[in-house]
Amino acid sequence: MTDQAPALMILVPVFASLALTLIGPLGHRAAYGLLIVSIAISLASALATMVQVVQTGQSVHYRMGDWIPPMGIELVIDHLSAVVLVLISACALLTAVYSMHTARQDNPDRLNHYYALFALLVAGLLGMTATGDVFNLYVLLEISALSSYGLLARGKGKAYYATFRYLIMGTIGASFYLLGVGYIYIMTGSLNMADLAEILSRPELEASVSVRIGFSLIILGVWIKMALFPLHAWLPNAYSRAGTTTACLIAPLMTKVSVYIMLRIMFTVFSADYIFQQIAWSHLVIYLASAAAVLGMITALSQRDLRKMLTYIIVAEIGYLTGGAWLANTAGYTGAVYHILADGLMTLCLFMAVGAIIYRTGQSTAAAMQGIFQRMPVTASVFLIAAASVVGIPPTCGFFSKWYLLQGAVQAGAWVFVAALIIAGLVAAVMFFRLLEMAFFGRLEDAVSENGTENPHAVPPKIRLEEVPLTMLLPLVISGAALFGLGIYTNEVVQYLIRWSVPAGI
Amino acid sequence: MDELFYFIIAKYNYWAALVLLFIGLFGMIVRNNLMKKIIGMVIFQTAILLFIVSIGVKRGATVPILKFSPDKQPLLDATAYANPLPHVLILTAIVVGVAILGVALALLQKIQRVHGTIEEDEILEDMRK
Amino acid sequence: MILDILIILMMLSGLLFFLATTVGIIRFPDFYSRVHAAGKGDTLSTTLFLGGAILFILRDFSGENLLTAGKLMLIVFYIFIASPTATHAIIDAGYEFRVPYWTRSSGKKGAEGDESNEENMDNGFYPEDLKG
Amino acid sequence: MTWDTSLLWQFDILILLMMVICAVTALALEGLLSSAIVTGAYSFLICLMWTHMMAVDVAFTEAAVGAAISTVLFLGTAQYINRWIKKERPREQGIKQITLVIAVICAVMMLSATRDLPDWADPDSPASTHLSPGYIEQGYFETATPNVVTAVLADYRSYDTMFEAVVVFAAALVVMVILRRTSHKHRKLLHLRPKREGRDTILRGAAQSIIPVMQIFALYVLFHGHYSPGGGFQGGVIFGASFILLALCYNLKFSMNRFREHAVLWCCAGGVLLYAGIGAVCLGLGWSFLGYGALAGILGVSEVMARSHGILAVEIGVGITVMAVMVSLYNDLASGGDLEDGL
Amino acid sequence: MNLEPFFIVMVVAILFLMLCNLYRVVAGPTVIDRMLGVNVIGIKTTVLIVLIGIIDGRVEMFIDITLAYALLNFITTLAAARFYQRISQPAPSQPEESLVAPSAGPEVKEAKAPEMESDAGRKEIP
Repeated sequence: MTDQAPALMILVPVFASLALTLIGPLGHRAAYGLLIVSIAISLASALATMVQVVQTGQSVHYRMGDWIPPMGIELVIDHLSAVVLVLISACALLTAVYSMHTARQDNPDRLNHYYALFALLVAGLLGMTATGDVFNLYVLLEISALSSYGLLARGKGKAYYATFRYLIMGTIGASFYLLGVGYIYIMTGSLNMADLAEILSRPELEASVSVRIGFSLIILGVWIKMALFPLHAWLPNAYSRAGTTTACLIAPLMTKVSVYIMLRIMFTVFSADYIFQQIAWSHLVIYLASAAAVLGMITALSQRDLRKMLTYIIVAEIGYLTGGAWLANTAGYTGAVYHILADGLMTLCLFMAVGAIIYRTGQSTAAAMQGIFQRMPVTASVFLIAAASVVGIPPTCGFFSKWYLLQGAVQAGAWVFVAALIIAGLVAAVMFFRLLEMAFFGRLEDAVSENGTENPHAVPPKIRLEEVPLTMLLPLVISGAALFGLGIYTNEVVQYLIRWSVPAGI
Repeated sequence: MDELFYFIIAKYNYWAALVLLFIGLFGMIVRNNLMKKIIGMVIFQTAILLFIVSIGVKRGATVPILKFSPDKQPLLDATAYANPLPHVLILTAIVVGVAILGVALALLQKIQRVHGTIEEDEILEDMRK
Repeated sequence: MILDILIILMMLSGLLFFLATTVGIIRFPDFYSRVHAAGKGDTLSTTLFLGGAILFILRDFSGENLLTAGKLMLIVFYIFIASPTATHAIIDAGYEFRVPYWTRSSGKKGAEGDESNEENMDNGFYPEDLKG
Repeated sequence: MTWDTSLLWQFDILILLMMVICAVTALALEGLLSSAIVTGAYSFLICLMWTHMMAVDVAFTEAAVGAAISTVLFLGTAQYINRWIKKERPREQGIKQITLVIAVICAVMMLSATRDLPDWADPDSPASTHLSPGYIEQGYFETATPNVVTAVLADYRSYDTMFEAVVVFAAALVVMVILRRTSHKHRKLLHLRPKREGRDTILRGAAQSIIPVMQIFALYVLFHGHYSPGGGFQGGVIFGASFILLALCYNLKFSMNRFREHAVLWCCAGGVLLYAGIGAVCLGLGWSFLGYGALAGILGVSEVMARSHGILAVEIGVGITVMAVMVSLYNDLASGGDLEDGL
Repeated sequence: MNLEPFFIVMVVAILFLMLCNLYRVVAGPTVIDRMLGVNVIGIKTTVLIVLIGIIDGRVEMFIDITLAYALLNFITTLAAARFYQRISQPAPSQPEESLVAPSAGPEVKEAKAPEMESDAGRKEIP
């Protein structure tokens, strides 16, 4: 069955979503179980594929409908996509387990349809990562976008307008992508990534303006989708109004997969040589990335709402990733790919922790953090780990990814990016220090006194453990542990997975 | 002059598609009314589809459905048929467009119910409250 | 040869009716007369055109062409049903909305000539909702 | 320098001119309903354009969608929104102007770069010489389907098409999740349709004569997709349109009695399930996903014919899904989500 | 006799008439006038597709599109007519604008309801 794993990974969630649509009468437990089982199968397939890729050292090809590639569509799973596939299915599985209580809370009705969209989104993301065909990527991009519109619109009262703006921006992004594919198709006549790479490397196309326009349009479309700095305005609004489960699913994955698409287009369809020698925009992009990192973090610092703060951290992290990818050297590329993993996990971890806090305290402002260490020690510790990872403190994986990025930036002589990385790290440190101070030392009375019922002579209230239910705590702890684990096994991850995917020419 | 005429005749399809594209983009970005944004989106998408379908045109070619000679043998001359691949892509893209249109209209109805308006600036004002 | 001339004649007369429809749609002063022009002229000229097409297809007679001609006749038949129905529905809506109709006296309210009259009707008389 | 006049560039330029007029009008008009209707005219023109570009399958889809679905969805939504844009022009925001300037620069650059693209209708362009001859020349021998578009759509690129069906399914689901209310406690926005028994006779008579033909035609389009333009999507839209017509001539309740709510949902998912299920059967038989050749053993035919039958089966799946989704979209959007009374 | 030039002339002539009809679509003045214009353009489209098919020489491939138009074209017109029949009824005692607005109240409450239920932990803060 291993040779069918690439197809199963994508199809099982599709089947699950069809079934979830129809099993409404069976109740939410059946839906929850079915969702978890299907995503677990996906994860198992992704892991099996990754093992196969690592063992053979070659990419796995799966021909849809048994057609030979340029004619038919094939799935190509190399080291890079194997890693991202495992990341997606693992994050989705953790979120699915986590969703037991929060999803019901956010969706008093139509929970099974919500879960069906959840499964479709996962299928779309996995499909985007696995495909080897540029048009197929567009279709899957739209599937994941459509299902995320549905998920985001289930958020709090005014989420509809935020979702609408996301829809408009998402459609512009996807349409630019499609137009870029059209330009490239005119000049090459092919849609298969490997075939395109072969044709585009011919000397007569290197100077072609149309190919260049096609490349720019695709990259622009992907940037809109991943909310790179000047194009990021839709993201914080859409994500911060979403329900907890939705935020935990979409925030870590959507933007990371877009970054993955950017890497795929840059280095698989085009080549490092073409991008860094022929087009030579990298300075401009690195400036954008630096601006994204610094301004994203500073805006995050100025937010009072926890969820909004985290969404601006995503904007900043996108800056790191884009910068790393455009540094044009091995360390930068390694840093970017490693940071996809690290950032996916730590964003998931942060959103889950904040979701847990919101679930217990019912509020999402920074004041909700008061005395969290006393009331919810496990959640708070995991939050601490994730914060350490965002700031970049050694045993966590965030440190290593930043280390690689810094190394790459120094090698490339991109001092702006070096400065941006350091400043952003410091700003993040300040921000989390403020929060954690509240969490450690903020007393529960402070929270009470805000309600105007302060009584200085009152006996300090008895501290109660108010941890969230086990289904929420377990994924939280696992993701926190994964941040440590990934940090400890950095060498292995880089050596067995990422180093293999470094493209030729950088 | 002849050169220019030839240039116009040979490229006008791309020009028209790009002009429509930017008209649609204008509607999506600049218009204040959300319904206008949706209409701009429809125009924008169709312009891209027009661009891609026009790739498939070949001079003197017929529809990409095989012709048969009287003795039931297919005539397999690739230059006699239009390129089928862009048609396939666009069929899929039209379907995607309808799907997005439906979702956008549903969101529009909800926005009207929640905010009482579909003008962007009024909605922003309402959200600030 | 005679068939060819017949085809040309049918299509030319079809074009003539299309022209009449167009003139009617552009120049008639009120909604009802415009619908009248469109409903009648278009149905007739479509029939003439498609009739010409049927004759053209049947010029070289074969089973396949007969099928195509049959489909074309079906099209003519359904345009004959659908087009007047649509016209009916649309005029019903206008009537229920009390769209004003043109009379000699309402025409005289404006300045001389049809044009200004039409303008007059355009700007003044229609309910706001219908202009949306 | 030779130009083949058989392509009728005058024709194209006229249509494109009209399309630009329509696009500008649709964006400029103050009434939203008018804009929606002008968009309908735009759809007719683009269908003509595609017919002239010999993209009959695409034109067919546009005909079905543009003539029956999009405008009806717009009109259904128009019941529940303000139908006028604000008279006073809002202050243009600075960021929008910057975006506009960037867009204009991009437009000029892209227009000037068209010199680099191959001439229109050039038979020697890379797009026409790389992959497509393969599809045209081998397609018939590998799938026994004369309509190359159907063969590519449902066999060579059937994985795409499956996700196309999933996209429409997702759209129905998303609209349901956003709009549909389970409780009926909300006051309806517009009052119920007045009793007009006598005056609807003409419409109902027309509908009674057209709807059966429409449904038979839809099935014909679906099953004849191998030999003529058409296929699952077009057939599904036409079939769905017949229910919309029913709802328009009678009322929503009437059409929902014919095609009930849960049946719509089952069909939405069932069509995709049929499609993906066939793929999974192939996978189970040891072939790749959607490798219809695997069905040869079950059906007792040659591999090529098995592919042909596989194409038909997945087209039926697409047709079922699309039909149900179009009905579902109409039901939700035209009734504002409460499924009480549509247009 | 080769009729192809004649058909080409017909096609271009019909297109010019269509351009004239577009005036009614663009200028209005009412929505149903525009609707009428669109309907007429639709019928001309039907004829044009058949003529293009004849010029191409494979009219049987184009007929289905025309049949689809013949069957579907009046759905849009019918929908617009229905729409106007609906809003032309005397509105019950309020202007039309406010017919839409009132539901904003319950809707917001509905959307906020889940938040209110989520206070399982909040009660326990002393």
